[in-house]
Amino acid sequence: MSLQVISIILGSLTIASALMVILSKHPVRSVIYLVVTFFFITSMYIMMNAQFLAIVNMIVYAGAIMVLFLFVLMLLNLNKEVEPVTNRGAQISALIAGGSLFLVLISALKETLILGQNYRTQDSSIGLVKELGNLLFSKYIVAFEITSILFIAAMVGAILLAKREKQIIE
Amino acid sequence: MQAANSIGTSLDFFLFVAFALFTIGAIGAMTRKNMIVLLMCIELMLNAVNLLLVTFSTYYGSGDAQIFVFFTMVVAAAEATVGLSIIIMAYRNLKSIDIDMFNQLKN
Amino acid sequence: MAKDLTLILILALPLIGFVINGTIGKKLPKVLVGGLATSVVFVAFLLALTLFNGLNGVQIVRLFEILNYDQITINASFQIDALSVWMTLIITGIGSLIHLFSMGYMSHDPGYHKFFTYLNLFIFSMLLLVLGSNYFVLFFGWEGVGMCSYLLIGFHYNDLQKGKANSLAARKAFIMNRIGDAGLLLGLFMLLGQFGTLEFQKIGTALIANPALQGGAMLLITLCLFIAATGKSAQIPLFTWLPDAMAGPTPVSALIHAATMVTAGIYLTVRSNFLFELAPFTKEIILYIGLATTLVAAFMALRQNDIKKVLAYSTVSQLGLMFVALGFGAYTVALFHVTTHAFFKALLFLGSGSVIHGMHEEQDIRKMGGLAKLMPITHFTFLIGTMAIAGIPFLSGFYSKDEILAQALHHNPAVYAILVVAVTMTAIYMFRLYFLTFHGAFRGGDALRAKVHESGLSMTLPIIVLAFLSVFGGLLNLPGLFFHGAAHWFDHYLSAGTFGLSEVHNAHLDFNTSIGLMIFASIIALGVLFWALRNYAKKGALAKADDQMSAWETLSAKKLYIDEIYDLLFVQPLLKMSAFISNVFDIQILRNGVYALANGVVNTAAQTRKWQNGLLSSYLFWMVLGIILFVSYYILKISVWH
Amino acid sequence: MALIILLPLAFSLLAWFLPSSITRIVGLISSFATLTWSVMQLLSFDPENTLYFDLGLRMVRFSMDSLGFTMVLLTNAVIFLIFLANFQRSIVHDKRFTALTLLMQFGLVGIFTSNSILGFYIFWELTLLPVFLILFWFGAFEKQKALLQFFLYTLLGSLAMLLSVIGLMHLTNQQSYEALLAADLNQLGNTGIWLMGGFLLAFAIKIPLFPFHTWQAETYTKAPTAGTMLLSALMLKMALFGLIKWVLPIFAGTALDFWRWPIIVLGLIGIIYGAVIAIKQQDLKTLFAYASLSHLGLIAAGIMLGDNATTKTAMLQIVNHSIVALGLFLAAGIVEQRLKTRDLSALGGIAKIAPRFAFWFAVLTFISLSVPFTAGFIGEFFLLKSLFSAHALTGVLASTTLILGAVYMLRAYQDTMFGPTQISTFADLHWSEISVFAILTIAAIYLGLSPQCLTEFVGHSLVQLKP
Repeated sequence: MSLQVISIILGSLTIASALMVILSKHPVRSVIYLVVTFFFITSMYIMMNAQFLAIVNMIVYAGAIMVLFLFVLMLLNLNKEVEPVTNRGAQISALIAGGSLFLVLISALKETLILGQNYRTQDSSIGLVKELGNLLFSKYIVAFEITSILFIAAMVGAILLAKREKQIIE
Repeated sequence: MQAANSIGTSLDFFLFVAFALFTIGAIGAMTRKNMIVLLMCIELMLNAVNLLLVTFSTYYGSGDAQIFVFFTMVVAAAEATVGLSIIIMAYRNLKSIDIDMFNQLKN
Repeated sequence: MAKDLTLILILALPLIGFVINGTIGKKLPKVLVGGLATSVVFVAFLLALTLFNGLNGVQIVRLFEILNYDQITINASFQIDALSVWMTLIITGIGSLIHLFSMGYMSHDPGYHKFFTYLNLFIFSMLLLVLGSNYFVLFFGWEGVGMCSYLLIGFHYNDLQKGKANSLAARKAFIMNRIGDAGLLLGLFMLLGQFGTLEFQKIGTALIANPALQGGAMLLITLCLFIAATGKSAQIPLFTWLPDAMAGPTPVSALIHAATMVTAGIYLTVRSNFLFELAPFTKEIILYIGLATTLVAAFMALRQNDIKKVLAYSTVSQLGLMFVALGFGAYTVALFHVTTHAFFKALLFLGSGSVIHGMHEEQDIRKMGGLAKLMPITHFTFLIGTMAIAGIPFLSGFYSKDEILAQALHHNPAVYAILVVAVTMTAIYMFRLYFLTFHGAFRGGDALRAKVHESGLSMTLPIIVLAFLSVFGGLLNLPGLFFHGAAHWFDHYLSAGTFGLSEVHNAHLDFNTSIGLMIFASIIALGVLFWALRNYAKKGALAKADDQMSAWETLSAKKLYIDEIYDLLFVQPLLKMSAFISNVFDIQILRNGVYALANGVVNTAAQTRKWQNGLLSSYLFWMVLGIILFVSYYILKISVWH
Repeated sequence: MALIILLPLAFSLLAWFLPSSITRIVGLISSFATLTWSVMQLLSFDPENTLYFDLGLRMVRFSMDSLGFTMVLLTNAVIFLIFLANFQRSIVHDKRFTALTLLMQFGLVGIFTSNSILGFYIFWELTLLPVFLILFWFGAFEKQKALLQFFLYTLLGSLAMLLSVIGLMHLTNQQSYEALLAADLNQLGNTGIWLMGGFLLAFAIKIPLFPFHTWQAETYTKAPTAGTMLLSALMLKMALFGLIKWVLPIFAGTALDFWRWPIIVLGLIGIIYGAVIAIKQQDLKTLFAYASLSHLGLIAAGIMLGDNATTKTAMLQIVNHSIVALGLFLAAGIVEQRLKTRDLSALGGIAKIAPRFAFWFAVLTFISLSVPFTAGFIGEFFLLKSLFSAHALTGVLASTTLILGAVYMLRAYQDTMFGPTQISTFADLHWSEISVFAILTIAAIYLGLSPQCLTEFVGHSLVQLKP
């Protein structure tokens, strides 16, 4: 019972903070709210006993990526009100589109087979670090190694892109 | 199981939250013009999908989906770094981060 | 010498002349070029004489197979019989005389070697035409002579004043001939369809074996062949090219457009006599077309002022006369007239050539007169030619014409009456031509008069030979009332040695009618002679200027406006249609239609391109819309499935 | 035998890497080498047996029969003549032209020797590339509209053919020539008709047949002379070859019966339509283009009759048309090169200044008029005969080509060469041009006197069509 209440509260808070991400005018606030949203999502992972992902989400997403965002915002000195304005028509059409998307997704949900399944009845050991580690380093080892190449590429790309043009010429 | 009981304890609640997050992300991406916020909205949508994957992973009792989420995060991290550096570049050239300024490929 | 070898030599000699003159003729001296061209034709004539001597029956010489087509074998094979040898004799005999004449006539022409090249090629094609043992070889030669005719009519295409007109005349001749050729082609297709062969003899024997074939098919075939004949032999409606063809050098007019090529249509009809005999309706048509042609052309000749034009219309008229004979089924009579006509018309043309040469390219008889003293040989021979064609008794034309008139009287007195009119007109315009040219005072001015001279030996010699032939040519086929033993030699010769002709018998009138006819014809000819003598020579009546003519004279001088009518009826509509189709249909509708399609695609692309507006939010919007549609589709699918 | 295909490709690559200064010699020598090689092969070739060979490709095999060999010889000869004819023009100093023309030769030889329908299609498309580039680089396409039209047209045809090729391979599960011949397509019913329609559309555009011809005149006029020669003397023949070798034997039966008369009627319309339009054209090349439409309509109609005797004479006429097209477009090119115009009203009197050109142009004019002693005389006679026996009216209408052909060809010739002249200088023929004209004339006369050698040779590989 208490879990049910907790999950409802968590869910509403997640949605609320996500809404704040897109509603707040100031980009820095958006980032903060996004970090909050990620916290809530992490807690949901914990509820489903996906411990490894919860930790990764916490560290990588909320910690590293979001800080990167903040960093860039600071770097560009955008923390004042230079936010471009959107016109009303686009907002309304986006709202309608988003709303109908939501409705469609919900109606799709009605057809899913897992309706009413309790997550606690499931085997809860799969989200543990050990289990995932086994899987990662056996079945997905190639993909895992390739991610490192992706990271190098991303790193090189980021450096190259962010460098000033003068420096490229030199 | 009772419907009242199911809210919150059943897996489809997480699905509901994931859909909501995805929709919010999509609306944000459509309405906001700030490129950084746009990128954030995309991150939000990615996270919604991650949540969905974890939910199904729990349901099926298989870890593969969680591995996939892990890879998604990897890609998201890479994407964020590259995306942000592109934004920096763009800002340097155009002195703006309005996404609608970046339509010069049109012609 | 074996006959087939002789035949091959006859064919090969002009070809050799053609090749040598065509390749290295430019570098050879003129005498050699002309001499070679003349001698090959002359040797061919001598060889043809040996063939003529040893003629017995029909002999086929097969050279090689041209094409084996769907069980139909087309051979390059040749036929030696009375008809083909006779035509060969005419072609090579008169041909060599005219070659000789040309050596003098063309001596100042820069295209001397070219001229003889073409002439030899013409002789070769013409020999193919008459010697072929099947319609294919005939068609080969038929087209070949058309081509040579084109080349020779337009020979002086570079002439400053007349170059354009010359080449236009050549084109007209070629196209009109092509219309006839198309007819011949269709006729041959039908023959192939009916008999599966084009060999004259095989078709003939098949017809004898199976007389049921007559009727509709024969009618169509013979009509097509006759269309071909009208094209080549200048009959109504395809006759207007022949007067224009006088643009060519005079020896060409003599050889091609009087003596040989234009008689190809008659040759074709005689050769196909077994077909025409089965199609009486076609013979009727031939008769009336020939009749109309002879009358119309004779009328047009009355008021022509160009010496060659008069002769040209006279040729058309005489050809019409031959077709009248063919229409009566009197093939040998027609061929007899072909022969005598070849003599005297070649003579007349060469005579006029001599006059033109002496007058320094002046052709208008209004500028001539009194040439009798200046050019005595030309004058004398021309007089013989004129008398021969006018039918003065005991010259060659008298006999051949008389035969045709006799046939007409026998079959249809009305035709006879019309022919008498035509013959009278012939005598009138010929004597008018003669007297205006050779008698009276010289009208070309003193400067020209001083330059007028008699032609050299190479030109006068052929004329003299032809004059002899014109006088005595009639002896070939004397009517029954003279020299009974030798009478109708030509009839017998041809009938015996030509396929199909032995079946056909000419009508023979009884003695009194024959002699009556002859006397009547003589009276007409002599009457006209004396009238013309009085009118043109004594009274000095001149050709009038254009604006003083009476209505009928204008009509004659303007050739009944036939050219203009054809222009209005056929040429202009074709040109208009061409312009219309090309500008309106092809460009406006088809090409622009394609462009419109292309523009439609481009416009659609331009419209769709606007969706690609470069705004990320709109892309997202469409993406979301896509997701919605996608998911709803699956939802609907599942719920329907449930 | 494989060298016959590979030589042009090798020479084409070679031409890219050799310097431009010697490229015209390279083109001439390499095309001559290929020609010589194919003639040498001909000596040891048995026309009654098909020769199979492959280049190690699994999907595309090759075979050489007498029909294909004729076309290969024609191709090699024409390519050589094109190099020779353009020997003193600027275009041959560009190595792109040399390489592309040789590549074109490679594609054409591939088409004529391919033993699989897929190979036929691939090479068909391959030939498009060099032609497009030649037209694009060397043509006078002001707005590229004509080029675009040509390209869209051919691509549309190619698309239709691709669909048909896929359909054919899918439905019969075969792709080699022999297997496709053995396959019974009658049971496909309407599908067979559609499949054949796809091929026919592609061919009708390339030949071109009546309503699909609008690209032709424009492309011909805008293309460089060498490009026009390639197009008219070779490109069009691909389609006729495809008709003879592939489409007719494979689709004989219901599909052929369905399409026969529509195509013959289109051909007939083309004969008269092209000839009538040609009468009033002012541009020499346009005039010849429409004349070509007229001539090819006759050939296509004859081929569609589908009996081997006619097809043999159609082959004769195909070769003859190549001769005529090469000669006439060369003449038009000579006029254009010397005087910078092709407008008949601006021309005239050339004969006086350039007698040799006048002579050879006249000879070619007569060859195109199918006078006796030329191949066209025999070819036209028998094609018309076949059409006449198939249906009398067809023959009668087609025979008008005899008359109308004389009208427009003589007009073209006389307006160019005769009459008053405004032209003061006109360089007479170069030795290379004379030799081209002479070779063409000799070929036409040789075939005119003994057409048997060609028709018999081709006849060996023509299959009896299924009823």
